[in-house]
Amino acid sequence: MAETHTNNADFIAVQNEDFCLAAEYAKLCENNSSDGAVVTFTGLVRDLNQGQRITSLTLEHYPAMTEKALREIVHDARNRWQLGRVRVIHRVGKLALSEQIVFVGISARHRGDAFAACEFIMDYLKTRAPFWKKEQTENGEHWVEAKASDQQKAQQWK
Amino acid sequence: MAETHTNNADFIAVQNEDFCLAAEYAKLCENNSSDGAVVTFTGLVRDLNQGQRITSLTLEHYPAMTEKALREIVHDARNRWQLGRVRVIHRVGKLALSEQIVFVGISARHRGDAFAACEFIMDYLKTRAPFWKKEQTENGEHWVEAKASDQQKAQQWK
Amino acid sequence: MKVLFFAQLREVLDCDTLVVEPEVNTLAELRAHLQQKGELWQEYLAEGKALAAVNQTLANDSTPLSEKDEVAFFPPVTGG
Amino acid sequence: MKVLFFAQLREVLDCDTLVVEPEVNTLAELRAHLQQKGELWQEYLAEGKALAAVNQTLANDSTPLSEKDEVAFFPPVTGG
Repeated sequence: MAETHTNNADFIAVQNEDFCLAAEYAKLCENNSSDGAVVTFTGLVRDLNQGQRITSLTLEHYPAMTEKALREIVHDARNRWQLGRVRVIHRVGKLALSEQIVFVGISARHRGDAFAACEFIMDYLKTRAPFWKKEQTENGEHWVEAKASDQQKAQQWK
Repeated sequence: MAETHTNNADFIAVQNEDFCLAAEYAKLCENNSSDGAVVTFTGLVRDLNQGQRITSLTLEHYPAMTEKALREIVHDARNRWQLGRVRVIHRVGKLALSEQIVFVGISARHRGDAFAACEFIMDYLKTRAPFWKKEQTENGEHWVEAKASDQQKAQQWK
Repeated sequence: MKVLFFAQLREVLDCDTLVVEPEVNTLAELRAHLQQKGELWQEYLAEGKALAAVNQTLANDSTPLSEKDEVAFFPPVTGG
Repeated sequence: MKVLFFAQLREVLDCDTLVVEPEVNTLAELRAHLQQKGELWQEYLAEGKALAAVNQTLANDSTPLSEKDEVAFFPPVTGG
């Protein structure tokens, strides 16, 4: 597990281990009476993707680049919105059905900033952070294809 | 505490007691391998509102109407987006600094639906659900004034 | 007809529930009727200042009323 | 110059790291140079098919290259 603090309020991790939403939420809230809004996103391994039944998936990444890419995305988000704390965790390795893949948690004074930044970070992560999914199905395994809809979502933030 | 299930996948509660994010998240996820995205919003009592230092607040509501109003808002959200499970909890009574006020949690197949519905429910709740906040400050207490920005946010969904 | 008041309205008018049987057909008429009760009622029940619900659903001035309805007046909501 | 390949590209080209010293000044030139290695390289390194990063930052064909750079080629990303 590798951790990087881009500033006191940011936490970015790329790791094999699972994460705990309650612990992440506690870190967003504790001794933080100035933020009235906390938004979290959790991405999980779902059973069906593009019509195929998934049994598990394997996440590969480019270790030297992943944290740097995530850090840049968080930095971008901070330039756009007034944010309190930001926590991003992305898992790599083999993940079973329903396992947690990714977490983005944001605290902010106001909810609009927290919602926008959380969705922005996910949209950018999906198109700019060097992770690749290989899905295992009953009929063998295959690399997941990038979705045009993810490109479009990311472009809407321009 | 009053609970209402508008359908198997909805949970709506208006209550004095605190809630636990981890428990809510577990209920959004358990035996739910079809949803790949979970978005949660938590609203907390912040120390500063419209320039005044807050020590606590009291939430009054219209008991016969609150759950009905929340149910209608969730129903609206379900008509707009493809959602899995929806959980909404709003507390009433006296709340100290940093206490949790409101929770909205959504699971969905895709993250776009979960983000949009979660923010929509909060924006509508802020303008349509009969809750009123009275803030206690060092200089006495006062009713919170409705914000024009909340009206504008709700109107943007039309 | 039962009329309820909440939050600041309840405090200012010093009234949480009123049972009235006025000859009114719409929310606008009930509002006007209640506004005759005094200066504070006149001011605080004004449209735009007080929201209203009929049978626990947000209503507007043209909403029809009948005897058994529960009507509520309250300030713009501030939950969440 | 170190060149890395990830995911499907690594598998198809059967290559995860390459150390090369070509006479190239831009990413476009490196791409063209590597595409000469064979049909699969030609196909899978095509612009639009493979993304590239120079020193761990997303790059485009006009990005300048120097000897000490770390270059990576990979398919469009699919994390999250």
